[in-house]
Amino acid sequence: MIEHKGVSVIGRAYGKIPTLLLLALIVFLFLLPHFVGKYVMYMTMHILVLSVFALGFNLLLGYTGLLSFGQAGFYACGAYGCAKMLLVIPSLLPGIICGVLFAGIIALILGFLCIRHTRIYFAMLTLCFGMMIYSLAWKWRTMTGGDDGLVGIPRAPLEIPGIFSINMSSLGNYYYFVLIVCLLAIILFYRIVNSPFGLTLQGIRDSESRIAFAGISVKNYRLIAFTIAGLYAGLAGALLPPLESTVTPPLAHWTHSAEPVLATLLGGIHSFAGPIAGAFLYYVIKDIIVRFTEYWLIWLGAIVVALVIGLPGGIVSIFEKRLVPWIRLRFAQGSRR
Amino acid sequence: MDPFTVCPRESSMTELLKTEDLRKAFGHFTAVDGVNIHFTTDALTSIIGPNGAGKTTLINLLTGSLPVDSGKIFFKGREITKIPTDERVRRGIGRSFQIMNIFPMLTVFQNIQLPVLSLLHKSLKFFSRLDAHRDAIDEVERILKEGGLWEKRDMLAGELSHGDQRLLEMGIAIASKPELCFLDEPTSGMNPVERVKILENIRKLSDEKRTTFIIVEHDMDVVFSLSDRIVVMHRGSIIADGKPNEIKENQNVKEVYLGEELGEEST
Amino acid sequence: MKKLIVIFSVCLLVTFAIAPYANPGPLPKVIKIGGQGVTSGAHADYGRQMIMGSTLAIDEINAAGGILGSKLELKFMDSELKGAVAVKNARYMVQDWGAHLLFGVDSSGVCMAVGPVLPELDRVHIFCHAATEKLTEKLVYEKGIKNIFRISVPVYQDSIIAAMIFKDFPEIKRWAGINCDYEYGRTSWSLFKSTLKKYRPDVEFVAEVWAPFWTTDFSPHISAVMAKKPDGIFATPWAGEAVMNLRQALLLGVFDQIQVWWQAMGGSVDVLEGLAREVAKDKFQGKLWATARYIHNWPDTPANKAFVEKFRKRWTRYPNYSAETSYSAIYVFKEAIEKTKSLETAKLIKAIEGMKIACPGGERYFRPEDHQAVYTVPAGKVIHDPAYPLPIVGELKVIPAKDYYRKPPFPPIK
Amino acid sequence: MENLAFQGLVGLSLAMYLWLIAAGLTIVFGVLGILNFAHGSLFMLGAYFAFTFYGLFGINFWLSILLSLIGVALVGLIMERFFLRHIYHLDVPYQLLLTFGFILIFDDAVKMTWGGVFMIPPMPEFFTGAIPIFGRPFPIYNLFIIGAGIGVAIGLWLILERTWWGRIIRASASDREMAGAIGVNIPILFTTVFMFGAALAALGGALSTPVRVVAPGIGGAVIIQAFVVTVIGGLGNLKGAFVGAVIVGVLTAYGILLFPIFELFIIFVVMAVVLLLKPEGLFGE
Repeated sequence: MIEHKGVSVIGRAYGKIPTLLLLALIVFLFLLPHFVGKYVMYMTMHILVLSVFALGFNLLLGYTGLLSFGQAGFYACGAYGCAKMLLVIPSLLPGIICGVLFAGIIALILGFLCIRHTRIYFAMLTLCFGMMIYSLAWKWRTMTGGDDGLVGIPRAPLEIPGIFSINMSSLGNYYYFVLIVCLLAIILFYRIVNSPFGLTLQGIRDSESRIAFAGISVKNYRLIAFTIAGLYAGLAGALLPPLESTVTPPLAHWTHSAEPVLATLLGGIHSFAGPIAGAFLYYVIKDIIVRFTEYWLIWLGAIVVALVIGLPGGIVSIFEKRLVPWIRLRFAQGSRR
Repeated sequence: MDPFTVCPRESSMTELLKTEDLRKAFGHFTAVDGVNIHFTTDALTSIIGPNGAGKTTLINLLTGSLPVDSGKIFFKGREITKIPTDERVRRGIGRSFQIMNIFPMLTVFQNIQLPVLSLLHKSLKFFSRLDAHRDAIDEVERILKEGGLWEKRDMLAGELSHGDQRLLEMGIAIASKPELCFLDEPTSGMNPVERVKILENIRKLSDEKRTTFIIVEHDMDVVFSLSDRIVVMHRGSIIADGKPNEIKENQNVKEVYLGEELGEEST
Repeated sequence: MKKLIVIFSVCLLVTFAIAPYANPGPLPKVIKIGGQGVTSGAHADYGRQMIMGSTLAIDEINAAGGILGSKLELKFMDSELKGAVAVKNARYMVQDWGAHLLFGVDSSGVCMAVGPVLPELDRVHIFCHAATEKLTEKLVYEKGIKNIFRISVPVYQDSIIAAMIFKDFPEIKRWAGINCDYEYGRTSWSLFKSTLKKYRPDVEFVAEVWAPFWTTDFSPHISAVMAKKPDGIFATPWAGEAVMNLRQALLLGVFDQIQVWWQAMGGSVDVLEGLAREVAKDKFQGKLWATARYIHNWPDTPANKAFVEKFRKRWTRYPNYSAETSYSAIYVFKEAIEKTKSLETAKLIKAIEGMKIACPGGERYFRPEDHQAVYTVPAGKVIHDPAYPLPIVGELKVIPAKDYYRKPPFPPIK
Repeated sequence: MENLAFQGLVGLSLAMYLWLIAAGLTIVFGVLGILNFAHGSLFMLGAYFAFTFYGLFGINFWLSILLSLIGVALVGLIMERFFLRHIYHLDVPYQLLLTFGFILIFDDAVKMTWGGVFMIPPMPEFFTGAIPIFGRPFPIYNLFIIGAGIGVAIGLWLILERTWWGRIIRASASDREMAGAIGVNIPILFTTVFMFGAALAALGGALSTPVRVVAPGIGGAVIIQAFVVTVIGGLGNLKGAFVGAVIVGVLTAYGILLFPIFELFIIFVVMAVVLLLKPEGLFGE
């Protein structure tokens, strides 16, 4: 009686196996530093960050039906906010929090303007605001350091004065911090999209006129979704400065806004894990291609085109259409024996 | 208080909605031309009229889907002319659409769950699981069983048959427990079987006196078998208003329908 | 959530596939050298010239038996002129591919992004092109990031030397600036202004416009400054943008109205090639001045002649400065390693600090305070010379490096 | 005063390039309903083709422009026929993503073919030189560009108003079903329109070669400007695109002259304001 509530048919087919796999995966991620080099750790961090970034983006695209092309703007807000704070107070938590809040506030303000439109106009408006933030980061040199950006940002210790303090200067420690923060963000996101609020957003995506007759004020819900997306972009951005120790304007450029779009559509916009899968693919594909050829763009482009034409549902849709039925079958048989 | 234990209304009729000289024009074409109408709790009303008579426009005005040019709308004595749709809905107005309007990518269950949660003021719960809200779930189950869609609860709404989608749409409409509910051609494109099914539903719900239905219909059989009161619109204004048998006799109506035998015309 | 699992179990495998194992020992069989520069877009030639220069040096060294018997291996990556990409490349080359030494990098933003990461990577990085003075003055001198060395001359070359030259042109009183809208352009312009003002209180700076990356049409910029009727124009856009800027200036008849045009990196080979036609027709009327971080026709020494010859034989092109700096960078590594007999970063740093080394471009001296290589590069007019297939920087004005390099303690630049 | 006027004139010539790009972009959007991210790359291809024919093979200037138009139109044919055609039913994001993929592909394709180094096409002799306007020399070539831009505008207007094909385009732009109903072969219409749009972009690219450099990546640089222009004028609105281009071009020029610091910024502010107050664009209905 319970299971049909909210959970998709496909979701139910898995049974216990996936939960175990999931745990295995998390354990694996935690053990990672012990058997791979720093570079893989570094890449994994970037994948995690992009996953969070793309998840937030997909709350707008996949769940609310709004294509934002300016998320990099909020990403940059997070990054610059965090960097600024770290340069003043070399302590990790204040930095991250400052970044996230800053991005959230900007998102709230701009969102108020953006949600007046939908579809292509919304995309254009967000693109526009993103580029404004970009040119601000580029031009407001006293604040942002121009194209040299903010330099020498410390990987400050994670501390609560008087209670504890963990040194983050080693990449390993910071890896664990990023991993835990991102996992929490992902779990939280899972709760959000499977909450009544998440369902309501999907209603807005499916039919604006109809949702109004459920007594829902479309604009307010869009604004909330936009702000949450901004917060997630901000979190992703805020995790960056301590890792790279630099933030530069290109973080806000539209080509960077294209990354979550790319990741999400590669992975699949109508499945929770889509953006995460996409983020992983995006980085691995790029990283592998770059090793073999100087002409990695054309390969990435070809893959993108091929996927859009051949697999609009995104990679994850393969798993839904092929793998899951198969698992379900095997699982059913197994249980009968 | 629990919104589902609706105290049965006292049978004496009370006025729900009334309009004053309502007007709406699209360019030069006047769709609704000074309509004064009122709906009461004791009657299942049908609005009929040839195509382009302004029936759907009228509903759009009353539900706030369209802004009025001039005139006033009162619901339960308070003016609602200017307030947005979602607020009107919260005050007790609901509708179904002429063109199918459901949540195609959600399951049937979720289609109903959505308005129910909203009614329970739970739509802004961010972190709680959907199945944590038993009250909503039981209500959805009740509605789906009434509507005869329970078996199909896990299908995607978009994959339902046309008839089932109509049923679902009505389900959504009544899920938010409107006191006044407009049904815009609820039986259009249905086969006779489905049609009977949905009409039974409407009649039943109407008799339970929880909801007062206003139906826009082309099918005269439906109209005359179902309605307590019939309103005839033509060129944006009301030309007749009364009990079915009165309407049958009404001269203007006959003219409007070019002397067609009423009751045989169906679209 | 469920799909997530399947995805990640796949990524688990792949992650193993690309798992790296790199651990630099004292002196391995193969010494891995990682380089990066922009090899795509309008500035691609600079990266390519880096590849040519370093490859040439490495092949020479390997042919001569390598460094203390161990061969050199090069990996070169595209920085795309993006800091984030450059940092990722550096991490990849050190932590995955296992580079022992790093060199290259063009454009200020990129070097400022890579510099701070070096201590964590624990590698020496010789910068071959990036021009912002902050790299050496801030990161090395102030913040004490010792892993950074720069073998190419910074913005001093683009700005101060220009001021030193044009202070002797009494009739040029009105200067206008067409500059890149990023740190390189801004610092060059302000250094030029402050220095020139010191010698010539009478000059005035009548107009300044800023052109961002990817400016495709400079006409508005040019006409904006020409509106103020300047005698001289100071321009910093480089590579393809420099060529565009100058061609559009020609169209607008700028060279009939001004007396000099300073094109900071105009001595760069790709720019000279791009202007060949116009110079041949003397469109610039001998008013176009330029310099570079090395010019192939100076110094007039056997060493330089030999280098240019070798380079042309190998690549059928003239070496650009990024080629010479990369070439020399490899030899700096060689000398340092031979001195320390190890690849330990700390030792290498000690070895390079204060090193004097003879390069094609003349002798370089690495200042211990800011790790900046001090060497002289002249400036001159862009002219047609029958001896060369492409225009050269001729009628050279040679000013000793010590006279125009900024010295520690570095006074702040407004 | 003269200076302001002169600057305006320079801005106008700048605007004409924008117009040529935006025209194709907006027509394609109007008819096919696709916002072609790769439109800037078609501009780039046009430049490369023109450069190859004129600069390398030494073909007559006008002929090489024509050839480059044809060449790019063929590229457009392939794009539409084999790729875009499959995604008309998909949402905006997919269309943007697909065409974005093409930006990447084209950028590397030209890099493979012509090398990553920028190219400098020669300037045809008869265009060198300038004539005095407002007491300052103004390049003949820029005058030619302004003329060409206006010429194209008039030409387009004639095509749309006077020709059968033009009428069909307008019909299907306003109502696709209706167009299909009156027996228009939609697939062929789409293909031809897309090729036409591509050719317009190519014209812009080809005409830019004598004064600019040809390098990979220009596509991505110009497309955003083109977006701004088309949005200001109203997506799918040709007249709007022209006015939008003039606004952006002239504004850029004055921005550089008057407040150099905000140049980048202004354009986007204008765009945002238009989007907020009149999302359908200055000329959209």
